[in-house]
Amino acid sequence: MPTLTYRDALNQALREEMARDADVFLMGEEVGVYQGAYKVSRGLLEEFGPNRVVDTPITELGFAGVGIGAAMVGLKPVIEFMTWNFALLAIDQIVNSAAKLRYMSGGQVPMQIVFRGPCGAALQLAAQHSQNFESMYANIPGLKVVIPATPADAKGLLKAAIRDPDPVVFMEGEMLYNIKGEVPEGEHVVPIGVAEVKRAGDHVTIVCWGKTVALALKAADQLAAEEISVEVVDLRTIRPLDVATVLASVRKTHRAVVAEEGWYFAGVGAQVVDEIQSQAFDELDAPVVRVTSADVPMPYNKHLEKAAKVSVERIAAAVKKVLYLD
Amino acid sequence: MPTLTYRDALNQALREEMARDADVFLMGEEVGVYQGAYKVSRGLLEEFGPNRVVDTPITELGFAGVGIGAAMVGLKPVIEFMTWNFALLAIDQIVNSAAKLRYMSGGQVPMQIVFRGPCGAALQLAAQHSQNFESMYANIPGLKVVIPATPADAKGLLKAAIRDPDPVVFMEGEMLYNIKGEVPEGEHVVPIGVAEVKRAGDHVTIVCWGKTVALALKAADQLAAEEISVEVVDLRTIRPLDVATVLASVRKTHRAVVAEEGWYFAGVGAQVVDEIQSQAFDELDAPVVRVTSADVPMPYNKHLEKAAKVSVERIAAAVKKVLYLD
Amino acid sequence: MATARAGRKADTKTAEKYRHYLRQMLLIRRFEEKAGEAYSLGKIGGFCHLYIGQEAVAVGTISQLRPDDYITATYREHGHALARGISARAVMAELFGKATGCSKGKGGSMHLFDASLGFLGGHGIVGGHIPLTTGMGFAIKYRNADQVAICYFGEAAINNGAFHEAANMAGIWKLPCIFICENNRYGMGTALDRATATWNISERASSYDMAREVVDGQDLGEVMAAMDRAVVRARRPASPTLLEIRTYRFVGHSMSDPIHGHYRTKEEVEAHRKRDPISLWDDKLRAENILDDATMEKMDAEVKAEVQDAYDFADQSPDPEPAELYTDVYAPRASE
Amino acid sequence: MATARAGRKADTKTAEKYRHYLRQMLLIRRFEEKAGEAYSLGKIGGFCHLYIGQEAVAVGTISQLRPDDYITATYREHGHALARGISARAVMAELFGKATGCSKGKGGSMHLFDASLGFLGGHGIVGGHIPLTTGMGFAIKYRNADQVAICYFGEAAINNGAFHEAANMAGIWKLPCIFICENNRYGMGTALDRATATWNISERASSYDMAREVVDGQDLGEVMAAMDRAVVRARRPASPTLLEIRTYRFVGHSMSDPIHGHYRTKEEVEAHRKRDPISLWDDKLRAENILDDATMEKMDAEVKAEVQDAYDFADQSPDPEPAELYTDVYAPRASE
Ligand SMILES: Cc1ncc(C[n+]2csc(CCOP(=O)(O)OP(=O)(O)O)c2C)c(N)n1
Ligand SMILES: Cc1ncc(C[n+]2csc(CCOP(=O)(O)OP(=O)(O)O)c2C)c(N)n1
Ligand SMILES: [Mg+2]
Ligand SMILES: [Mg+2]
Repeated sequence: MPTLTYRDALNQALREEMARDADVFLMGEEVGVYQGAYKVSRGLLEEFGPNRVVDTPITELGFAGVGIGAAMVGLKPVIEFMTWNFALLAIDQIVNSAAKLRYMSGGQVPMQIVFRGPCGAALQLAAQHSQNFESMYANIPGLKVVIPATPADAKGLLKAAIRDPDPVVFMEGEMLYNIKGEVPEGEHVVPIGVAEVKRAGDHVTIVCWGKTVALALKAADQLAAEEISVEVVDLRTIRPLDVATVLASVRKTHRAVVAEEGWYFAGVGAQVVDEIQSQAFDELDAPVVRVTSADVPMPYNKHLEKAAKVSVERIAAAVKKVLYLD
Repeated sequence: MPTLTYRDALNQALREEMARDADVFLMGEEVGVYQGAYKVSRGLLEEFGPNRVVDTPITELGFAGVGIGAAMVGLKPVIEFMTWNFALLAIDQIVNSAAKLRYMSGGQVPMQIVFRGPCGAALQLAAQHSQNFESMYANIPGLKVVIPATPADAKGLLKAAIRDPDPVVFMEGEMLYNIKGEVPEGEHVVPIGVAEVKRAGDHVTIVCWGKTVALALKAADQLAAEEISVEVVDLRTIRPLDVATVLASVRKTHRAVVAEEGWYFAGVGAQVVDEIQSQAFDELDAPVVRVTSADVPMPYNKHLEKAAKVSVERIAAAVKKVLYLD
Repeated sequence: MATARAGRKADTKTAEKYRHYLRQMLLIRRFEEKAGEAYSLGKIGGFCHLYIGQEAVAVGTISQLRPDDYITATYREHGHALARGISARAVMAELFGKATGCSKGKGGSMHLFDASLGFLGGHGIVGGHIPLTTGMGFAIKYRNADQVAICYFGEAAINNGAFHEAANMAGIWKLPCIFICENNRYGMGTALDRATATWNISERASSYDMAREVVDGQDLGEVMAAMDRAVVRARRPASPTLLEIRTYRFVGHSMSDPIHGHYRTKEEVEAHRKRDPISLWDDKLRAENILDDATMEKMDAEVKAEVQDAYDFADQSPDPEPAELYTDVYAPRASE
Repeated sequence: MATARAGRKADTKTAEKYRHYLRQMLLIRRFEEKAGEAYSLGKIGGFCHLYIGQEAVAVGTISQLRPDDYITATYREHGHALARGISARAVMAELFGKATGCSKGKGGSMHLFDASLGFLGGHGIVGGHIPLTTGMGFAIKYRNADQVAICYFGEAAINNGAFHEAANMAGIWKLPCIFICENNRYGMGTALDRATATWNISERASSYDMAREVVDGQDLGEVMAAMDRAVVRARRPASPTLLEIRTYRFVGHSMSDPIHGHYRTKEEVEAHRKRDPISLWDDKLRAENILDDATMEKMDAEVKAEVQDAYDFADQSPDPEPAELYTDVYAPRASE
């Protein structure tokens, strides 16, 4: 199987889906001439032309709305936000138009659209450029929310998102674009709404997604040396949440840690905790422990930033805490 | 003590604070000549003049930003959103400017500002006009989030919010404007960050806020007839959350229901569940049960709408469930 | 497009069309009066924004469209829905929240839809549908088709960033969009000049390299003529237009707003009522000798019956099944 | 405000001022070169947007302000911060993320602040600070004061709804705001005409009843003169202005963007480099006989030393205390 970066896996998914379906187009800032701010769309303008790879003005509200309008009449837009931080300007269109038009119209209006772009902190980009918003979008009925952690899932989930008849919020990790992994060629579609056990284990379940998956796997490696066997569940889709896979794991390990890049208050992790406690209360041998980013706007200074972020150490410590080993 | 509506209690708070501090002004759509879309600002234009009661164009992003800019140079704006539904257009300014400027500037920039307006569903206003967003704002460090349930709290919390040196997201219940209650005259300030036990009880704790408080109290009344003693904790402030009061109650009752008007996924209720399970795990005799609105965009039809909303019956049923009486 | 001019006798086909437009305006008027009544009786809930006084805008503009063109509007869209040909029954039933409504009772007054007629809502966030329409224009160009996408919005919406961002894209990409600003002088209780820095709204088009026109919205003929020109520009090769159509709402902003009060005087409303679009058109048709008392009486009776029938239909229609609460949130799965 | 004109000999005070402006531009240039170096060495992280080529805009406009006026800018604001008088040490230390930085190391390159100088950021969301500045203008009017609030933004930001909404309010309320659009022809890799429907950006002011001017941003004298006129309009009785200042960035969008490549050619950049604002001003001063080789050499040496000192200061400064992670999220409590 070829080894690709996460970036190129996304690029491959876009290229294949655009070749497969003439109704799919890509729109956003710098996706064309500039080849993408993060080069996810490299080469697509040359391959598909300016009608299907559309550079926009810096008007997130406007071009999100343009995409939604095009979806209302049957096109299948992929709207790239340069980062999800800027998409707050467009959230009205995503929440009030994309998520609701099918319902308000009594089922008449199609809404096959993907909103995608990088989320979360990279390195020293400071407060306005280092945010996770999956909990906001996942709160909204009418949306689906997907966050791939590996190159293979990046390709497979983006292909699924583009083919999905509903609006999909697709969040990529800016720090993941360069990671490499094996990616199946051609028709590789990872179903939306299905989590994956990325590592099997017996003592503790770590529920994670996006950037925390690699951290959790590393923590699991370290802990293995201390004879602690960790199961790592990558949610992959946040909404609809694959509760069954989470519960199956917790019923086996009886202990859970949730590791999330975002802020703690009403984060996705809180929902995961609620699902576990409400459906597997008697299976739990300890309260679920959450690991999140520090509850502050992200500072610029690199040491402060590092301290604010979720780390392998903090995840490992949480595992020990849930095992009462701390 | 005089009896006032929730609306007039808010009006009184605004009037008193504007009289008390010349830096406080009110800005928003229809707050002046029209006397407020929901008449919360009735009479203020006449009393304080157009410099301090400012009608704006329909530009939520713009006038939220104008308020934030004024706060950056020391004024204390109260920004009215006609409803919080429309504030999604302004959320970028609230999250990326108001919540972060103090931090990004290393503490140099003041941000004494209140954003307020009605939230949640009224009657048959359909999907775009019937939403709760407290979980979105409460996710953000740098913001405070306040939701009063009674006329007295409406007055006391609004006064506290206006005097608070930080940005406060203040959500009013559109369906609460007409409710009546005793409201202390003059200096009545309810501290931010302090929950209140609105009814004492022994068997189950209901955690609630805003519109669900009255429903919870009614449910408690009904259940009392069945010899079920319910304690009702009104959070009043969502962020910072008064975890101590919640835990104290749960340590007494050992069972909890969380009743929230918003959607379930990563709602505020999920956070409350997490606080309880992580800090009072061994005190719980049953998993915490949540009651939320149906996970759909709000339908227009009145029967469907009623079915979608949290009700006394659904709360009472949750109490029985948590007591294993169902 | 010829407009009705006094003195000249229109040919039979034109005369018929002109009478049809009169009938459409009358239908909207009577429909809205009935809706107001039904609202007072509690048959209609929520917000309800009537279109009385502005009928010539919807009828005049929509008369120039093809069946495959796309339309979006605001929450004040009963008139546009009727002008586009959604039946009075389906619209009234939607206002009543019934399963037979054009949005199955889930949308209500502010969210009327009929995708088969290209009538794509009824939107409640001021300005929000302007980018959507621009996206429909984009889709038309993408498909190399020659439809037109139009949207209606109030003069207050022109201050919203959504208009500006969308208009700029329509301008750069030369999209087949017509932006119809119904300038009825007030956004709720805020007069135009208190919210908008320049009085001549249509000039904002010049920021976006877009054609513009100011139109007398009480004069159906003028509206049709200006819209015809805009449609010609939009069809192919495409280019967008901003039409500022000056009109007036004879009623309150919504059912909870009195006709006059804090923000406008009775005198002002009375003065504007003198330029009722229906009587102006009625006058023109009579001057052209294509309308007489008998025809008019018959038409009014028909329209009233149609509206009463719609009311009865709506009243007797069933509510949506309880299970409908959970449908249409997502697309039905392939197996369904 | 007089601008430097060839042949006429300026008085001593003016001559001194003019040389000071040259020094400021030179300081910015050398500072930015050093910042670029430090970035390559990994001393500066994150995004870093240099101002090389645009120096006359910041220096020329800020020269016309009073110390109590308010200023906001984008992420490309090192030059404005220096022109306003934040020390090179404090700016460089902020770029290094140090506790001695003007934002205590928490803001970084994109978020420079010095409230004591009315320098209110450094903002990272395109267009986001335009309403903020409008709010400062509102506050000035509210207090019946005669300050001025100005903001800088790129030509790409003019398409964002935030500009439009803010400009409209500044127009209705006649606020003392100056909106300075630094038109450097590109928003990242997107050329002006691919993103903006009309070429003449300043014309957008006419939608908001706002004065406007197009200014040659490479000519410090022109910039000062236009800004002087704008400040006069803004002081009292207040009215806003949109200044479109045409300039060019000689470097990439940020440190990760090459100077030329996908979106512009080497030839284009070379051609623009010929109108370097520093050499143009240097030429003028020499033509006026108020600058000679010796002065210039001395000035450059001083500036280089100042920048090196800033670098050393930044390099040797301590990082913020770990506890700083949690301060400044909220206001310190009264007891603190
Ligand atoms: C973004 C947003 N802000 C506020 C409102 C509340 N609102 C509904 S209609 C309206 C006035 C709109 O006026 P105009 O655009 O002139 O249209 P008209 O009602 O006159 O037809 C307002 C403020 C809204 N629906 N959306
Ligand atoms: C709302 C938003 N969208 C996108 C970005 C990413 N971005 C940063 S700078 C920039 C280009 C801005 O160009 P312009 O306004 O002309 O200013 P310049 O960089 O040329 O000074 C973009 C797209 C952002 N910071 N904010
Ligand atoms: Mg209007
Ligand atoms: Mg630029």
